[in-house]
Amino acid sequence: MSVPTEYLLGLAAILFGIGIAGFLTRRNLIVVLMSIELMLNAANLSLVAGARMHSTQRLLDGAGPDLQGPVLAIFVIAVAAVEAAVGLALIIALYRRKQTVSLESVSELRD
Amino acid sequence: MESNWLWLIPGLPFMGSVICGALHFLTLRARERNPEAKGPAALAGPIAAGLVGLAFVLTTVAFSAIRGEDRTLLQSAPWNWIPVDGHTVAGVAMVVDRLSAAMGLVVTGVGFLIHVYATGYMHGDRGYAKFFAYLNLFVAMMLVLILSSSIVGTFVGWEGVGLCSYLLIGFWYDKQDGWPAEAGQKAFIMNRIGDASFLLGMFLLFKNFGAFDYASINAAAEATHAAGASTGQLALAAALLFGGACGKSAQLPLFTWLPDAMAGPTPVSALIHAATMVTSGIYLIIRLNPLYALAPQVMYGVAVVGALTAFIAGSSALVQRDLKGVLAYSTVSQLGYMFLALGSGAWVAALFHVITHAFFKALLFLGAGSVIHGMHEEQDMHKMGGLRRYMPRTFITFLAGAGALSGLPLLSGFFSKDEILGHTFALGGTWYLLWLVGVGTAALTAYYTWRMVALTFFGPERFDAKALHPHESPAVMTLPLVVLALLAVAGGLLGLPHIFHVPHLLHHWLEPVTHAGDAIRFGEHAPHLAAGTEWMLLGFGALIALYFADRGFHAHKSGLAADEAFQARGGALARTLNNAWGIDRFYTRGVVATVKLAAVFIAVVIDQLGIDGAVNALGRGARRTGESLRRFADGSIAGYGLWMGAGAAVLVLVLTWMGV
Amino acid sequence: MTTQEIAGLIDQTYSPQTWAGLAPLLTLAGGILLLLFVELFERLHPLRAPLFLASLIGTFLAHKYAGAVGPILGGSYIVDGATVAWGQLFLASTMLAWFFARQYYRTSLAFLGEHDILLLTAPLGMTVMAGAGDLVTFFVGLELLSIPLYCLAAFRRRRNDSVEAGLKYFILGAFGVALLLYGAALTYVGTGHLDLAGIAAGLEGPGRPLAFAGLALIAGSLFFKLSIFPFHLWVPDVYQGSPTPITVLMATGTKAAALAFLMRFAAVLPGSSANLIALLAVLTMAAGNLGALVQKDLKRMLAYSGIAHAGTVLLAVAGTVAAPALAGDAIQAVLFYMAAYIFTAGGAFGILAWLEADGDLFTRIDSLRGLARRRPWLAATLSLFLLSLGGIPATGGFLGKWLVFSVSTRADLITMTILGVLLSVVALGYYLRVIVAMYMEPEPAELAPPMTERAWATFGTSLCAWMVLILGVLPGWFLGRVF
Amino acid sequence: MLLSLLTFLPLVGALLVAVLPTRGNAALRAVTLGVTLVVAALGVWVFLGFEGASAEAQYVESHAWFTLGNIQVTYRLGVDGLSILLVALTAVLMPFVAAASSGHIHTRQREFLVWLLVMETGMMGVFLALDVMLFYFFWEVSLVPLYFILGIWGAEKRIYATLKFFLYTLSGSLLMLVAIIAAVYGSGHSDIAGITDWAASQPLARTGWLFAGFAIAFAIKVPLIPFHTWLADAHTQAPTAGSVILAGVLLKMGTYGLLRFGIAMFPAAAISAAPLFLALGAVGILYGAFLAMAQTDVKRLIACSSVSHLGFVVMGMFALTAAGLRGGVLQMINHGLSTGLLFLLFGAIYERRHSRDIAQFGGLAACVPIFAFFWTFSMLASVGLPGLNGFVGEWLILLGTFQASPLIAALAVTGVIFGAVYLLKATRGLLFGPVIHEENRSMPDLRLAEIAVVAPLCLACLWIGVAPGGLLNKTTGSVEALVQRLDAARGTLQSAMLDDVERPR
Repeated sequence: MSVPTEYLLGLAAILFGIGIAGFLTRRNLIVVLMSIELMLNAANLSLVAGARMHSTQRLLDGAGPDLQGPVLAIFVIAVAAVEAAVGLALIIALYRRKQTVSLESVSELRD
Repeated sequence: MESNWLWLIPGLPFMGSVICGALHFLTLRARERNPEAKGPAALAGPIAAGLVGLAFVLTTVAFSAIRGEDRTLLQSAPWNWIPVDGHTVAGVAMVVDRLSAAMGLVVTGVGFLIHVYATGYMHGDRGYAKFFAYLNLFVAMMLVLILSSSIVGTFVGWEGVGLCSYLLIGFWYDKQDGWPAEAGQKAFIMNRIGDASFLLGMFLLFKNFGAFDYASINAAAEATHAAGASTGQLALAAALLFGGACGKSAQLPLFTWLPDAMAGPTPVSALIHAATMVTSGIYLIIRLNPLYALAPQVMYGVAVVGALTAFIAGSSALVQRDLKGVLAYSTVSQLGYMFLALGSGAWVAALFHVITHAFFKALLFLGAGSVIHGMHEEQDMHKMGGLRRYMPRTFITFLAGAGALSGLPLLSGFFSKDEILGHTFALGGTWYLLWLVGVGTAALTAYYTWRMVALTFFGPERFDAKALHPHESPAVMTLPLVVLALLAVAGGLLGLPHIFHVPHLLHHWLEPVTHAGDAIRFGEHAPHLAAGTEWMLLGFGALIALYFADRGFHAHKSGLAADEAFQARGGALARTLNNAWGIDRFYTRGVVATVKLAAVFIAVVIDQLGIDGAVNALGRGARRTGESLRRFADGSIAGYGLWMGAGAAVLVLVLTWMGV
Repeated sequence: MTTQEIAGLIDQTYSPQTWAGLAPLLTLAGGILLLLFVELFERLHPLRAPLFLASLIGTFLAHKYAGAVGPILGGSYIVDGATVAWGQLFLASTMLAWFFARQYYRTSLAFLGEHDILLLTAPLGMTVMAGAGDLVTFFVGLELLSIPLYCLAAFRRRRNDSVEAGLKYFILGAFGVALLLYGAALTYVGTGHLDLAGIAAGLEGPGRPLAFAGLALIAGSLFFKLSIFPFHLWVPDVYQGSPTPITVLMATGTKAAALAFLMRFAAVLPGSSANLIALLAVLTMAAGNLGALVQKDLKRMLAYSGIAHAGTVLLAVAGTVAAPALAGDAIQAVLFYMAAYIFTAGGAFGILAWLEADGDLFTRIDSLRGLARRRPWLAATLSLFLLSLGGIPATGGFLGKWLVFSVSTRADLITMTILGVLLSVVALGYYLRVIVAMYMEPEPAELAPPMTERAWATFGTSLCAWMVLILGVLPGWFLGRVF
Repeated sequence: MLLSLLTFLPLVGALLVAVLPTRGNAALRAVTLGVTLVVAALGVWVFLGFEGASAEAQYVESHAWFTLGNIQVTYRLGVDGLSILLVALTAVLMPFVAAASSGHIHTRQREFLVWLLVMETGMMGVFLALDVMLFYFFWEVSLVPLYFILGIWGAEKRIYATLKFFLYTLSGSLLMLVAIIAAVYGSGHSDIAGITDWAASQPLARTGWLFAGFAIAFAIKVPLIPFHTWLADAHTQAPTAGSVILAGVLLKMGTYGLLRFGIAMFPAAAISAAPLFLALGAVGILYGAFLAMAQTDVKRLIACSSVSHLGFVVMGMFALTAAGLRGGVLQMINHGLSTGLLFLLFGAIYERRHSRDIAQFGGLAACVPIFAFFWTFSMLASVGLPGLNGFVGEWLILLGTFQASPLIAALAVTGVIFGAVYLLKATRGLLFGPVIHEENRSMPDLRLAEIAVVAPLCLACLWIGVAPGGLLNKTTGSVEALVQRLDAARGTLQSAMLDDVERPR
């Protein structure tokens, strides 16, 4: 008895929504970064759920499992780490100059 | 056979113009070095007069060449001027036929006399050579107008004389706060109004007949008559061309420029604004007589305009104080007579009056010029009086001119005017009314002419003789007066009434030109007056002239009392006459002011605020939108993210909807 | 699957063709590794520049001689004519950035090695994006490009503006990536495919709405990179704050890379979305042009103008979506447009980098006053670039505009084309204002300091100028070469 | 080769002037004058050798340029009856502009001469190109030099004027670009003849839009009301040389375009649109005249007179009769000469007094008689006095218009009156009346160099006025061919209309 795909997708959507909400409302850069990670994970969850769904059909057809989704998910996990590294480095650079990690502090460049 | 030497007739004065122009600039150069230097300007007068004289001789030669019955015209090779399209060329050739020869003689002859006179009159003027350059150019253009084989060529001359008129009226452009320049401008523009109408008439003729040359047009008009085809468009063309004539010949409603044109030097007034240019409208209509004959309604209109102009201008002449002003209104009035004649179908009478008028009016103007010259540029008759003692030769010749103008019996004006009125009377019906106007005008003419004579030459001296020293003009000015006086007296011989049982010379001469028009207009039965009626009319005319001449002379010979009394008690009538029936005022206050207002309205409200405002508003609008967009680029990451999110959401919604 | 089959698949996958197709990528990667190695030894540092150039030239030759070998690696990487052409354009963009960078960083020369390495990674990512046949490859390419760019944007890390630019770019970029991935996931769920061909086929299935939602998110993230309204707001800030040579790269290369994939991606978009895309194109042009109109800083103004150009070129995308038969012409148009834009905007930003080296204030339009008297050739060259940006003939910008508008016209997007055309009048409004400052206004009272000669920058800008002229007058040279 | 020389020799000259290593300006001026004179000689050579009876393009040069898909874009130059006069005018006018510029361009002469020569290339190219793509190239390129000339050497509001000029014309040009694209890809041809042939077979619904796209660009350039407001500012602010080029040649690009790309390319659409253009032309004549009447700035007045004169040109062309077309073509030249002369002459005065306000003058006839002579002469040429050039053109135009629409002609003919009003008013204000301002008294008269510039142009006015056949006959072949094509199109239109009527609903 497995969880229905729709549930997984729904959960992912909720995660994505939380991510977006956090991204748009939070004022701390670190939290913003975390929100983005949340969105990435929502994508990952959907990918994996989708892969399961499609694989079921394919396995019934006698073909191999569908690996496209999981492959992308793995790439995402890897790249997310890199992004986090770069992001933190940038935040540190910011902190060095301004002693703050607030989002408002990066709005000097404007019209 | 082509007679290319005919080109010389306008060509000589044109050359003269170029030469005199060059002399003018040479003189200017000489003056640059030494302000008092004379330079070669003095040569201009004799050269100019000589060349016009030469043109007169050539015209006479041409004239005598077409005297016979076998050959009534000479024609030069055409100048292929404007190729209209691949096939048609609007060309011009010089033609001397019975009509243009007569006009040409008047123009060159009177022109020559006036040139001679002007060498004296303009003596010492700083623009002496320039004056003759303009005057010669005028004669050249007038000859082009007359001698052209085509209506296009006539238009060249038509506008050319207008230009010379403009330049010559404004000759003393720096005098009197630039009034001469204004007057010149007015003349040019009023003429242009007529010219615009002329152009349309020309185009309409071309549209109907596919030709510009008079021979074809007249032939086509005859053919139209013969075929009994519709003449509506042709009548319109005739009316439009008459509009042109109204401008050039100072008829209602376009006559107001002529009185102002007196701002020019007096020889100009004599030559252009009395003897020649202003009669070109009459010339044009005679030239196109078959066309006009096709349109009796237009001819009636011509007659009405002529009669009204004659009366209005004649009455205005009654109250003028300016010597030249009287003559100017009188000219307008006499031109009205000529149009009355044309309208009545009396082509010959019209030309007859053109010729006699050229003689006596040129004489009067030159005489007036002599008076003004002798009075040191004084033109106000109220400041003259008793001048017959100071300038006797001028006085005598002036009397001859005045007599002719007022139609005193047996002088030239008497016969020509009588012929016109006789023709009008003969048509009967409503034409009696026009005849009556004509007779009334004759009375006015006699009155104002002799008022003028009285105020100028008789009565007490109303100036300081010691300070002013009025003097007789030199011989070079009085000699032309004498010649013209002789012509003014004897000019009537050209067209004695047939009741005198002598041949009407002019009628006979013009027969080849006018028979087509006569045939179309009246057919076989031209209206004819019984000999008794004609005698009666003749006597009546003489009586009127004599009586009113007497009244005019005696009322004014003792001074200004009559004038002052009229001004004091005349009331509305005096005001109306002083303002020449308010037509000029209507133009300046009504038309000119409206146009000016419209121009300012268009330039400021419509153009600057409206159209350009819209253009600039576009630019400003773009800028303002840009400014207002700036607040979205507020530098905030969350804000940018929100826009991104919203954009993505819209995309998702729209695409999902498409997917469903 | 039998062993034999697997072996066959491996043979097929790693055939000489594959290696040929990958040759440019491998050359670049090799160059990066060598540069990293050189960086280890101080004595080898003089080799940085030759090595960098050698990598670019090698890659260029690899592109040229390997040619279009078709889909490789099971269709996840497509080496067609477009990929080759794009790859060469990315190299040009990178080279320009590098030329200008040579003399831009006066105070941080010590880090130029890192800079070069990061810079050389960018075309690698771009080329992968351009050739991507599926979303996985595209994602990898995108990150290969983005991550070095985040760093490069913040490269002058002692300056507030540079750090802010890096952070802004990073955070919004990451958001964009998140949209992309979630979109990819939805598409995948809806169609069962991440490869474009598969997605196109799968769109007819029951998961169509979900897939369309996914495609919309992917499009959104592409629009972000391409700076399409309303995803464009980051552009002026980031361009302004970044070191100008990096701005060159972002303005030209990154945009081109996003566009390159968008052209492939357009094939899966429904024809009915063409009007929406065209509308976005026009809105982008409006936002870019109107925004640029009120800028006082040249760098920012050029950033906004870049947005407008993205809008223009998006019209061609809309054209190909509306009329797939025009795909070939559309890709030609977009390639030419971007080729011209790379050299034009590259040159213009390059001159800015040159001016900026004399002080930050020098990017203000005011400070350009009287430049024509001080540096006539520089002013003339900048004018040429500005006119090319404005699409005046005899410059490359004109034919680019012609080709793009011709696609949209033929796709019957006439109304949007006319609107776009009229908006490009606004563009001339601000380009000309710069020329006004340089030529028609008096020099500022306080005399500007003399500008030093900069050999690399001179070379870079002259190269751009010549290319702009050649593309403008003899476009056959480029058109014939690419297709 | 001849036409390429005509087009690109000035560009070569410009490069030469740009790099010539000399400090003084005399050498630069000499080079410029030399180049323009050579081009003028070539232009006259082409003019004399041109066979007017033929409708074919002559001196054709054709090379492949590049391909767009399967469309071959060609570098194709040639001259026919519609363009020959303008080519000759451009070639002949430029040496005078170059010579006159030394009088009023005192700063940055090298740049000025460069732009002048580039300008000449642009204008020549526009008139000679027989490929729309090539045409469009030159069309827009020619904007740039004038933008600089106006912006650098103009009067106080020069930047506003130059931006307005550039942007306004550009917006029209870009709309034309869309039309060109549609025409090129629709027909698969980029050469004018190919598109023309294609257009003949297209329905009016399509050619109408294409025509509109072209027409709006040209209407702005001409300028036709209501697109004329850029002109007054540009003319007023431009240095004399700029005004002369603008009036002399640049505006003719608009009327020429209307002729070649409006009427000749889309005859059926032109026939349908003719009433509109006739009316715009006629209203423009009057509107321009009224505008001019209200001006106190002399240069602005002349500029407004251009609006009026070009109204004549457009009206004549859209009469679509042989006379009107010929008149239109000729009047382009006439306007170039006479308005150019007025600008040159007033430029000389402006240089002495630095005022454009008419109230600052008066009585100049006494102070500077030579100027007065030339001014009056040019004014009369502009007014359309018979015997001078303006008359021939106006007369033909009015005649042609009358054949097409007597009512419009009647409206337009009043322009003859109002034209006299404003020009006479200006002349009165400048030359006549007493001298009010003492500084005018000491004003030097035209120098020999200035006379050498204006006198030949005046002679040209006279020559055209007396013997216009020399020019008009060059247009015969092309105009007749055009009229025939118009007749054919008219026939097709009528039968199409009959079809519509007869077809049961």
